[in-house]
Amino acid sequence: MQRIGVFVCHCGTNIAGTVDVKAVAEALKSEPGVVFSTEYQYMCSEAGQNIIKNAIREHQLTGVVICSCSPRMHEATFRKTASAAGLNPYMVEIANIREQVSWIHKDMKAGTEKAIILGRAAIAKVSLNAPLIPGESPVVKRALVIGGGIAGIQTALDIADAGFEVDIVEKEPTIGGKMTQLDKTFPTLDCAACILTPKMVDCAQNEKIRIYSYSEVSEVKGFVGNFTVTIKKKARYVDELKCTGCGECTEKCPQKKVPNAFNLGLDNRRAIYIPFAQAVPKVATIDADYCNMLKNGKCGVCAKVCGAGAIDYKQKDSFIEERYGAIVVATGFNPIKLDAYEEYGYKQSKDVITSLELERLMNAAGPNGGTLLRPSDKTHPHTIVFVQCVGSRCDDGKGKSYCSKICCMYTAKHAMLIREKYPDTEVYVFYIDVRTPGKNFDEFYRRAVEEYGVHYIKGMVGKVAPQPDGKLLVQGSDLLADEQLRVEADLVVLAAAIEPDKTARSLGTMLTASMDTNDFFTEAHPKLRPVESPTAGIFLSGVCQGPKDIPETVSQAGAAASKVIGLLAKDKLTCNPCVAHSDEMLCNGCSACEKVCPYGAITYSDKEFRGPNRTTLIRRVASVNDAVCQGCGACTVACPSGAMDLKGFSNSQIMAEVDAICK
Amino acid sequence: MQVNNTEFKPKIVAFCCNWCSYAGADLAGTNRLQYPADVKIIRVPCSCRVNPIFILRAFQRGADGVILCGCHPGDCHYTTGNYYARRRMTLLFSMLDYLGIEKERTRVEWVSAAEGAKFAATMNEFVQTVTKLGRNRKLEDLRCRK
Amino acid sequence: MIYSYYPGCTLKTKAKELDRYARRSAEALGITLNELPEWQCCGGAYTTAQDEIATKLASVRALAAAEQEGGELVTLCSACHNVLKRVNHDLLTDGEFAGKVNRYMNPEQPYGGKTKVVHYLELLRDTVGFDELAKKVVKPFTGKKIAAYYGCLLLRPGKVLAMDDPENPVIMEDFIRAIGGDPVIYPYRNECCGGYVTLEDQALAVKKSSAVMESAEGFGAELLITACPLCLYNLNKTDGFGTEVHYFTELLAEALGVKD
Amino acid sequence: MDRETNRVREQVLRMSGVNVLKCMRCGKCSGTCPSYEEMDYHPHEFVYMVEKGEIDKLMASESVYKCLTCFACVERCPRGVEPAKLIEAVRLEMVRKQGQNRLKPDRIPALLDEELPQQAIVTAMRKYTK
Repeated sequence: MQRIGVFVCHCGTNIAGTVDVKAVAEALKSEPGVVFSTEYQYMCSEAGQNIIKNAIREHQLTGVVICSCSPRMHEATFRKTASAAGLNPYMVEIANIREQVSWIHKDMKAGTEKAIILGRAAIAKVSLNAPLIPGESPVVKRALVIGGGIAGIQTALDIADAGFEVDIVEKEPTIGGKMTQLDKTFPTLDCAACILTPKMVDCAQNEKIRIYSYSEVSEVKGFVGNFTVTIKKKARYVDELKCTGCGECTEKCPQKKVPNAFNLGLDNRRAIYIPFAQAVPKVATIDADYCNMLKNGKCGVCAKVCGAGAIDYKQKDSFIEERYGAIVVATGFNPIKLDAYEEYGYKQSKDVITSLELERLMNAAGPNGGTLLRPSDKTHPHTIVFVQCVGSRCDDGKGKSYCSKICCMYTAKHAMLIREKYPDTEVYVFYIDVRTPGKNFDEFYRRAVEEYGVHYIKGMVGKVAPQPDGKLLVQGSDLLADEQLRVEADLVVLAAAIEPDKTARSLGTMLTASMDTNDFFTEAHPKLRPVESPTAGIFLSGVCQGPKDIPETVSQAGAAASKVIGLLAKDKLTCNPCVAHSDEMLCNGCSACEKVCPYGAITYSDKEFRGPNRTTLIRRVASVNDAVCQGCGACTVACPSGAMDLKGFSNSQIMAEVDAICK
Repeated sequence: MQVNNTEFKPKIVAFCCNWCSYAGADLAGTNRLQYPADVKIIRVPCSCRVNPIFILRAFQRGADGVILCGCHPGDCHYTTGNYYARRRMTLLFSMLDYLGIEKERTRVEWVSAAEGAKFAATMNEFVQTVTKLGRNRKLEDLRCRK
Repeated sequence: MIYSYYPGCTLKTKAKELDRYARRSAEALGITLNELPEWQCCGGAYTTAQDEIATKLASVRALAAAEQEGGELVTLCSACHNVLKRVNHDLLTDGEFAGKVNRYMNPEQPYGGKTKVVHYLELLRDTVGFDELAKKVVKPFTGKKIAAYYGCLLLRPGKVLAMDDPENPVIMEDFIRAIGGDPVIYPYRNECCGGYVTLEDQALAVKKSSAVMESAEGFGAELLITACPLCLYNLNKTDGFGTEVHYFTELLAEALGVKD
Repeated sequence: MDRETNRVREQVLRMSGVNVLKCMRCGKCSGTCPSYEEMDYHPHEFVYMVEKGEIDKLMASESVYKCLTCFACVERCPRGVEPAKLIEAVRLEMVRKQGQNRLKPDRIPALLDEELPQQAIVTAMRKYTK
């Protein structure tokens, strides 16, 4: 028989105002097993906790029931109290008589009655509690960062800085991500390459960082502190260790007509290529879709010119298995395809481009060497129209419902840069709202209007009509003037919505990390845990969690790194002891529990049992991995024989509560 | 409010998952949203922890209505628990209905941690519905009655 | 291949050529068009008001009749096509509307939107195939710069008509290529000609149609084709443009050598 | 909003099936409208004024008869608001009133010419009369 102590809290007048706490303490005194019952003004205060501690010692209590606020508030507090007095912390149960009684019922009599019933239920439950000892699992002191854009780079650098090893997996041949394609960055207009490439080099030179470029995550197993990840290194047909990045092959390759993905197809590259001069690692890659040697065995020029002998046409995809304690997702974004918005004529005219394409056109390392020329006839555009919110804020079944967040600012940047470099160019921006919530952001936008004379027009463009003379007739609303405006433009720039990278969905499934309907990863708490996934050990960095600009991405990347460091700094993780447990004597090995377990925590093994007449029986029985089980209880219901039960929320405990409530 | 002693007060058992619905109930409390004292909440880690046997037991012991609250589909802390709960309860409720426990006495409701108002409104409505149906006499074990 | 065919009122009066050439060409392509025995005028315009039932009944009758005769109904006039396809879509997707219609008409067999409404162009694309059509051309329009004028009724609303990309369609351009011509792509091919407003305010229609003509000519069109009698009328009312406007079926018949 | 205005507003909203609250005031409908210059009230104003209940002004204006029902605004609206359906509902609310048929049959002969297709007449009758 348990020796139970009951402690009723007044919570000032919060509880005592509508619950007769003395009556509650008195009524619960006569419950079976209760040897002590009292009330006090604030049980959570030091004095209150001392009352509990003293009672545990004095009355040799084996169970404690506290009638107070929600267990979500102070369960941890009271468990510590019990522990300090030498009682197993899991011998504490809480009856929630504040959120569930005093705050929602005005009637003292009804409130007191309900508080007594809830107290009884807690007593009934604690009578069946058993001391629980949480298990521990070791932490592998290495982190994985998936995605090598600015988010992944920053996270990796910060983790490495704290002394932990970290691997970056990047699907492209180089790290750097979208930021490498940008020209200047708002709101300070420093050049993207100037601030990014040193960080890329830092990554390459840091002893703690390993970069798996041109690689993808293909399988994830395990759990927080102990993930096993399979990384697929795609065949690049070049030996990374031998290639010096001299670039000889990329100049001699005869296949010259390959659309240059780095410049978004605005110019061509060779079939063997290094994406850009500052690539990390600076290693060539063969594009198998275009290489004549790989396609039909006729060429081999790159192998001939390579002094290092790095070319390997027979290279195959290879797989590496690594163990990690934490995983950071930093998979980033892409602009959406504009097929559904042909009223803007993106496919119908070469001079209708996306903002990212404009970045390349303006970049000194871009297809025009930094001179802004129209793609169609390579002439200088004199009138440029920017269209905002193309595919953002849509509810038309074609676009995205969210605001892409970065477009207002980069468009102000583009407009400003163009006006500065080419003062003879007129720039129009059609906008619905200009959204600039960021440090020095609105000032930046105002400068575009006031100092650079960019024409901001409140209204949306309805149609872009290419004219026979090569101009683009832009027809749109000027809502403030209440007129339909027509602008003859030379170049139209569309601010395409951004969406999570296509790889995110399958990765989310592999990591069992939840995602929203737009394929953004969801955070554990939208305000208080913004860089953690609800799945333990998975952290989020950058746009994979939601649209962000560079400053925000970098701060989130740092935050994700600090959470990872906090995890890796621990030698062992304490497991939740309220996990499932199988009674081997009852288990019939049917596998029903294994099928419903979302964590793969249940395994089967053949075990020897004593049979009748000194025989030995071999039976297949389930066992639960305490470190992997999260304690949801799905298996306990699926189990037909009743072998599976959940510690802390056992069948008998819950039924005892039901009985107490229905009494 | 004068409590009329002859008035029927139903016994309602509410199973709430720890992550969403129990937090939603807490929020209802924090916002002082009133609902009848007839509702008593049992905390479970996940809606999928609720064994149909618990519900049968509740009716047997004299409960007049049982409600199961979990996270919204897709929001389960354990990813898929609420889907199991939904499937199990659909089967159980139709069986209970067959046994003569009216469908209105049983319910599954998704309440998120942010939906204190929904929790209170759901409970108010559920209590009202069950009160109208009156005492559960079909499954109640008479030996359990005082 | 046998299809039910809904010509519509205009094709029986002012746009006889549209109808005649379509029938001859179909015959040459091995397609039998069976005119529905008792069709009524579709009304020319689909009424979007949700409480309108009566104005849609003529279309329902035609659709229901076609269901009895094989389930595919070929249309030609853009307006008829628009009305029939949208009414059919309502019947298929809006159970309340379908219920009201069936209660009102009380037919032997309730009609629920099963008939497939097919435009003549879709027939050419999906059943005959433009590659096959090209093989049957005996008098190709080689080198002829032909501009397609879609107008609005053939394409919009895109989600219901679902014939082509409403902002950048290709079906008529592919047709032009099939009969040997050079399609002219110009931005106003899916902008409105002014439509029925011409009855009241011809100036407005002329203004809209002139913009279409100017754009097409600017891109070098030597000939315009359309599927809509009203578009043809409005385009012909413009002044100062030399480009002729024809029904696409006329060119089809000519290319197939069955015009006369 | 007085009761009569509210009744008309509710009627127009029900008839059109349009949710005016979805509008984000981007003006794409008016940027795209081919009849823009002929209208006093433009597609985006229809949406906003129906929301505010100023339907009498819309009904009294010529704008309701200038819509070509070309559906460009419906096709291009980023919020799926469908202004053309709203304009049609306002027009029907007008012409359904006693004696408010826009197009009287005796007026038609004067409007005809040799080539005018039937389609134009039947469509206009649909649009302008009850």
